[in-house]
Amino acid sequence: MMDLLLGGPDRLAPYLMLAAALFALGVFACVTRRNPVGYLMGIELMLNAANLDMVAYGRFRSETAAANAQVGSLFVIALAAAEAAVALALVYAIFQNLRDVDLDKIRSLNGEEP
Amino acid sequence: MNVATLIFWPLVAITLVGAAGAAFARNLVYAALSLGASLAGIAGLYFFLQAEYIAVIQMIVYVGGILILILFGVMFSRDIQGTSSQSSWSAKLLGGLASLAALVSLGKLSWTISQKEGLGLLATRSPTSSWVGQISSSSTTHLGDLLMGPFLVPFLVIAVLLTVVLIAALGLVRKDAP
Amino acid sequence: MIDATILSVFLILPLVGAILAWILPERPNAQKTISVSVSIGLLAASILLLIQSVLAQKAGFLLRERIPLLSDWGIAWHVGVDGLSIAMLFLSALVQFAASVVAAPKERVRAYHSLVQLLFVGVNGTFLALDMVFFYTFWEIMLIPMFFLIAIWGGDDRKRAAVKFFLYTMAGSMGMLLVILVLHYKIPAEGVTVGVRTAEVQEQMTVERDGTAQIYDLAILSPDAGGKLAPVQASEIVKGSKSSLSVKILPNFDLLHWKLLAPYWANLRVWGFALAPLALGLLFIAFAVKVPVFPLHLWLPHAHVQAPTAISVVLAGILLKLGVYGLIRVAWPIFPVAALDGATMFAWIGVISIVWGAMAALGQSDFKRLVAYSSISHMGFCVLGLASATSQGISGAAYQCVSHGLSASLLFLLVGCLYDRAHHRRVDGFGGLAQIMPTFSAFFLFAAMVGVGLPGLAGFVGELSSLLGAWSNAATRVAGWVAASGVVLSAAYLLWTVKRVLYGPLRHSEQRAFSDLTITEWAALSPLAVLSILFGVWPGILQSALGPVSASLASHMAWVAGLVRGS
Amino acid sequence: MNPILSALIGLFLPLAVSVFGTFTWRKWGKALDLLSVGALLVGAIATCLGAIELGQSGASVSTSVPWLWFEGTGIVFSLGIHLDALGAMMLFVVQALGFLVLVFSRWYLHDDRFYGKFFASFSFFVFAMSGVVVAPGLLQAFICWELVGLGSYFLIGYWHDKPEASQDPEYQANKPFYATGLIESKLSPSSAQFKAFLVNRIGDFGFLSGLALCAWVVSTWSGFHGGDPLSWSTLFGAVAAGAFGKVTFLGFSGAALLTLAGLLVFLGAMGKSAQFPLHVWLPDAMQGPTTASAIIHAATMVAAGVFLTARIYPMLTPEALVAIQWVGAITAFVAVTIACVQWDFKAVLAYSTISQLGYMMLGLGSGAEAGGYGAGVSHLFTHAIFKCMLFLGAAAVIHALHGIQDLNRMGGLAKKMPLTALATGIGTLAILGVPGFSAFWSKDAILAAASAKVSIASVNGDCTFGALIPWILGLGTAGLTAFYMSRQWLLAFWGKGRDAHAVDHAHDPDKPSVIVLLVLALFSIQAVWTGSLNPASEHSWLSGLLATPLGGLHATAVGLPEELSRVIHIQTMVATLVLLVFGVGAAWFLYAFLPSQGERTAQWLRRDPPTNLVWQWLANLWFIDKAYDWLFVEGLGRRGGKAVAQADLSKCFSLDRTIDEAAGLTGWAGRFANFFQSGRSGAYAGWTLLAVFGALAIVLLYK
Repeated sequence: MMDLLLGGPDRLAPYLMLAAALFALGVFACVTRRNPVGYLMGIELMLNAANLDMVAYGRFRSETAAANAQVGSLFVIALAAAEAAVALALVYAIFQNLRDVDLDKIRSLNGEEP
Repeated sequence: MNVATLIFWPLVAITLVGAAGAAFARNLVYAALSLGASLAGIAGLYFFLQAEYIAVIQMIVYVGGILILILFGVMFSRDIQGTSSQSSWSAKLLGGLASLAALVSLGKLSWTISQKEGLGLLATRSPTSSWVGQISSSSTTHLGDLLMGPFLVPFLVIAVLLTVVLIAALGLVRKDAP
Repeated sequence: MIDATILSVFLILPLVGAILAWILPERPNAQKTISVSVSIGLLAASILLLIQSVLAQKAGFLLRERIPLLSDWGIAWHVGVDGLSIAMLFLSALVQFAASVVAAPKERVRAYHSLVQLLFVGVNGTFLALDMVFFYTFWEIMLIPMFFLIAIWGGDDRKRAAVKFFLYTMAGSMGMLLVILVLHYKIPAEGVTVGVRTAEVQEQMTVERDGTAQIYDLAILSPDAGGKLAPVQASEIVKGSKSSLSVKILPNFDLLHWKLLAPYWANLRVWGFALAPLALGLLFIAFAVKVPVFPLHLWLPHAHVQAPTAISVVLAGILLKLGVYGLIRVAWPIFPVAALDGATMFAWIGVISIVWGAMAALGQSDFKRLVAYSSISHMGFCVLGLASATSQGISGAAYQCVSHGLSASLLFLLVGCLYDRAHHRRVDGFGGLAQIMPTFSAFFLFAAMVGVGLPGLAGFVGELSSLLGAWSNAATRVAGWVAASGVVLSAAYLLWTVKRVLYGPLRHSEQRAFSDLTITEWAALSPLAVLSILFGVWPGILQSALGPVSASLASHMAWVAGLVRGS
Repeated sequence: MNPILSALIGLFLPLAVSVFGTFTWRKWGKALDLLSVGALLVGAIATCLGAIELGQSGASVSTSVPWLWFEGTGIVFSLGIHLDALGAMMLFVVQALGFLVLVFSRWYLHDDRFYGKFFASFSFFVFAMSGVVVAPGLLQAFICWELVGLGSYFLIGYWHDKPEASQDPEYQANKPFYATGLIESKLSPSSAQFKAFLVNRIGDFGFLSGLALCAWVVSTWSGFHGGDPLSWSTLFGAVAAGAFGKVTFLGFSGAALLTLAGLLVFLGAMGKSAQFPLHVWLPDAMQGPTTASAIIHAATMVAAGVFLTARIYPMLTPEALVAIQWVGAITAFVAVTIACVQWDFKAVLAYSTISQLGYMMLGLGSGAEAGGYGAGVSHLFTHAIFKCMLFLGAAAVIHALHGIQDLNRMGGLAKKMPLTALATGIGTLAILGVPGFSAFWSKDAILAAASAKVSIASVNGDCTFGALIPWILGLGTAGLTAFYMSRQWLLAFWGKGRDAHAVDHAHDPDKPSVIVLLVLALFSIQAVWTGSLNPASEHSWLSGLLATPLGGLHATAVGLPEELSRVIHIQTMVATLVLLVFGVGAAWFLYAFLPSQGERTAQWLRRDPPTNLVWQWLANLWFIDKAYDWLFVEGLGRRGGKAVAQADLSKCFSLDRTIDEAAGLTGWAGRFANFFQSGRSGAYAGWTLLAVFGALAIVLLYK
């Protein structure tokens, strides 16, 4: 049935739909997680969704587009790695200072004492 | 229903379920592990898209690197079980609304675009079962040419960025860091 | 001899002054020197322009510069000066000089002087701008320094006064922004072709290299042999062989192009409503808040009472004039028919301001408040003159701006002198000062007489011209008659104040120790006084600059009205 | 000498002196007097030569420079000089009287603390008045008119540091029992100058409106081809061509509009010339130095109104003239009744001035064809001279008595200061209209004109009883004038000194001042003016002069047969002589024959309620000043001002509340926005993403 609705691996639709779902899940994780690591996971999900979209579009457009899309997604992966490293370093720094990493309790910018 | 399809749909399911686990699981370790499954699923899908190099990189960097980092990060949490740091209903409502909006909008967008697939908006060439699973070496070579050619400067910038980020991360976690 | 680059001096000089005042170490004399030097520089530049303008005696722009910036949006850096804006720039520089010379606050001197300079960037920019985007921007730029100047260095209730000032002016200018946007989007993308007045072409025409004529950087078109619109040679216009001239205007924000579009606006409807009266109403409110006219004046006394002396001088001396300038430059040219239709209403608004302001001034016991209400009363004459839309009335309004700038600055400076000595502003807290401060008293009587509109001083010319204008238009004649009673009322409150403060026996013996005017006070007051006499005895100087512009506007309005009503 | 040049000298020499004096009087006050006297002497000689040059030919010279113009309208207002016989004569009188008064002032003010200031202000005043006289059009007349007001402001407020009488302990201690309603019990010089300026401004409201009305009508007239619409020739040309018939204002058109215009300008004249009901400033203006009063109330400020009315004569319609005549008659009568009960030496003269000005207006209002124009203008000149002298005489008396102005404390001064008594006596005889003195000629001409107007009306068959009233009021005024002027002279100079301490040390002024008095006394004699003893002589010097400005206006009625005219003159003469005898007789009986008038008045007041009532009514100045105080000063000024000021501040009226609400709205918006800014980074991300994707979803779904 899914085949009928979305086609199969040789159609664009399933990739895009999957990416949309991944993105939505990433959004949910981002908003609800109180732990920065959970937050990070949401972001990773969204990045992956974008990457999947990009590569899929490229493949269904042309050979050149496919190659360019892959280069782009390569860069995104590299950036994601960097971002993860910095995020983890931040988590560590916060942990060192506050002995906890609950995002809901870190509200100094809102004028509240931690 | 051919072999490709038989592999394809379970991969999609793994990806989706893994992502759902990452988003919903109360226990952070479970969440991280299911995220790994999801990332691996995506790597599998890259094979279908003839992006073998990306697939491999995805496995190495994401599943092998970032996921480990995340697992390290989980260890800083006091409440790995997620029993006491339950997010409030308002946050859940907000998250639900936002993700619903994202799903609806992106889904609608994806639907529209994939319907226009045959209208010349995108190339109609599609991966056929004949080449699924075959590793095309030309793709990787071509990628290398691109990275060393037109994309050289961004490539170098990314390299520099990674270096800077690593140093910065080291700086952040120093003992006497602020 | 001079080209349009001199115009940027009016923006760059105060801007540089502001930066210098900020970066130099906090030392009152250093900052004051900067302020005074900047104002002297501006004064020199504006006098140079004024001389040019008086000699030229023409309605056209003396200097004009148009550099397209965002062509897609029709935004251009368009600045220019004609007699009117030159007179205003001159007044602005003069007021800046007076305000810089008198005592400034002792604390946070750097910020104070920077903000004052910044304020004048906005003021001068508004007088220069011919593109509505920049006009609006400069208009709003003025607000911010003024807000802080009142809110930081003001009296006890300064915050409230500043907020009030800000909200009133801001609420007014929202309407202006709306009108600007609506007008912009109401010009169809393919452009509008409108006819232009022959006299305006003759006043404003520029000749391109290939000999074709332009007006405000638009090619002047006329039907050629085949009946198609084609650019016209300037020589043909001079000969008068082409009768029907027109221009094609694309969507933009250009004030002068919008003026040419006046017949187009007059017939435009939006959602079934005629656009022009609504838009003119919004513009009138935006400018009337600044003038200020009767129901929108309530911020003014409050702001004046709270502001420090120099800021009161700036407020009364130049900021109020921006309202009238906006009406003359923006509202009236773009919507002449609506302005003429509403002439009676506008005139009565002016008259009510005159009478109400004067009556309120009669009942004041606070010196600054009294002078503030007198400003409302005097500025009513400007609105009256403008409402008449005659050459006399418009030039009277402009003239009244200058003369009131002089008289109000004088009065506020003098009240400031008193406040510095007595540390209060109650009118009944003084009496018999003529015995101990003769020079002060002479200046005070002089300033009051300028305000009273004594012939031979500047105040008379503006009032007379406004009244003559009002009498010349059937719609405003009765209002003009009632407005003449302003001469009685102004004499009543000003000379009553003079009597109470200066004459009679010395009421408070501790005031015997008051010193007469100091050198700096002299320096601030005497240029204003000299010019009050000069512009009163020999109005031809200013009238040479203001008259042609006013006459051109009056005939523009009459022409558009004829065109629209005739069709 | 070229008349234009002479006028320029007469204008700008005093102006230069006053500008110079303004800055230097503190230092060089003692030298300033000679400078200003010299300037006015030069001015007087120059304008005299100019007047002779211009002669009685009826020619006029004028020159002007553009002053204010309006592009696109063709209107170019000009300032300049316009001299005809009337203007030249007036200019000379102004300059000459100015010179004489200044000479006198050198003695009168010699030890004053503001000595130099007087000469600076005075010179300015003379300049301004000369400007009115030589005005080539209505606008310059108005400009200089206002400057005259400014000059009077300076002169009246000369002793600006004096307290209000009500707050002056010294005055309160010596206040006589009859001080009620006396001007000096009310105002200080600074209040008086304010009052004078303000009342004049009410008149100027009319003048300015009339000026604007004329400018409008003339500039829309088809015969107007650019230039000054308010110059006499253009204005009168437009009037003659019926420009006022083509336009409508408030339903007025044609003659009615012209009447309106004329009366509006006349309102200005009413202010300056202290006509009822704007006469209230003049008595208070006595707070200035007496020599200043001498020039203000003789030849200059108050004369300006009459002069202006004479100038705009061609645009005054018969209806306007009727109004002017009534105003003049009422003014003359009201003032003369008040003058009868004044005990202040200067107050008597002040009300006498008002009353005489009323006479002039009565004359002018009688119309040219009844001979009123010539009569009014003649009286302007003769009155200027003798009233100037009377004021200078008053100055001499007040100076001699060290500031005492109370008639009750005078008496017997004739022995102490005989020359002053002589000069003042001549002046009194002149104002009484005794044959042989100047007012006999000019005042009788006015009464004759008023009578002739009635006769003309009855010849034309439209005589009403009402038309008789101005004439009757004029006759009554003549009789009462005889009473109060002789009363004043008798009280001051006759009999024995009632305040021996003050009177004993009195003496005549110094020689130059006495000469001034005597010169002026000489000009109070009729023959000097008319050149013959016969007052009805048609070919006198002055009547010839007056014939010129408007082309053939005579001091005698031209609208009547000559015999009738003569009968009217003789009737008037006889009537006024009878009234004169009664008036002087009554004054002599009451104030010279019967002794001790102070106590007697007090007894009267106690004994006789009706007399008391009349006395109170007159002593309170017909309650006009009180009504003004109540209505305008207290009511409109203080209370109205306070009420408006409070209304302006009150919350219910102002937009303040709206502003506050707007501020509250902002606060609410802030709290609303605060809800989104919880400080939870997740929430921030959530709202941002919800906004972005929500918007995207809406766009995509509903496109």
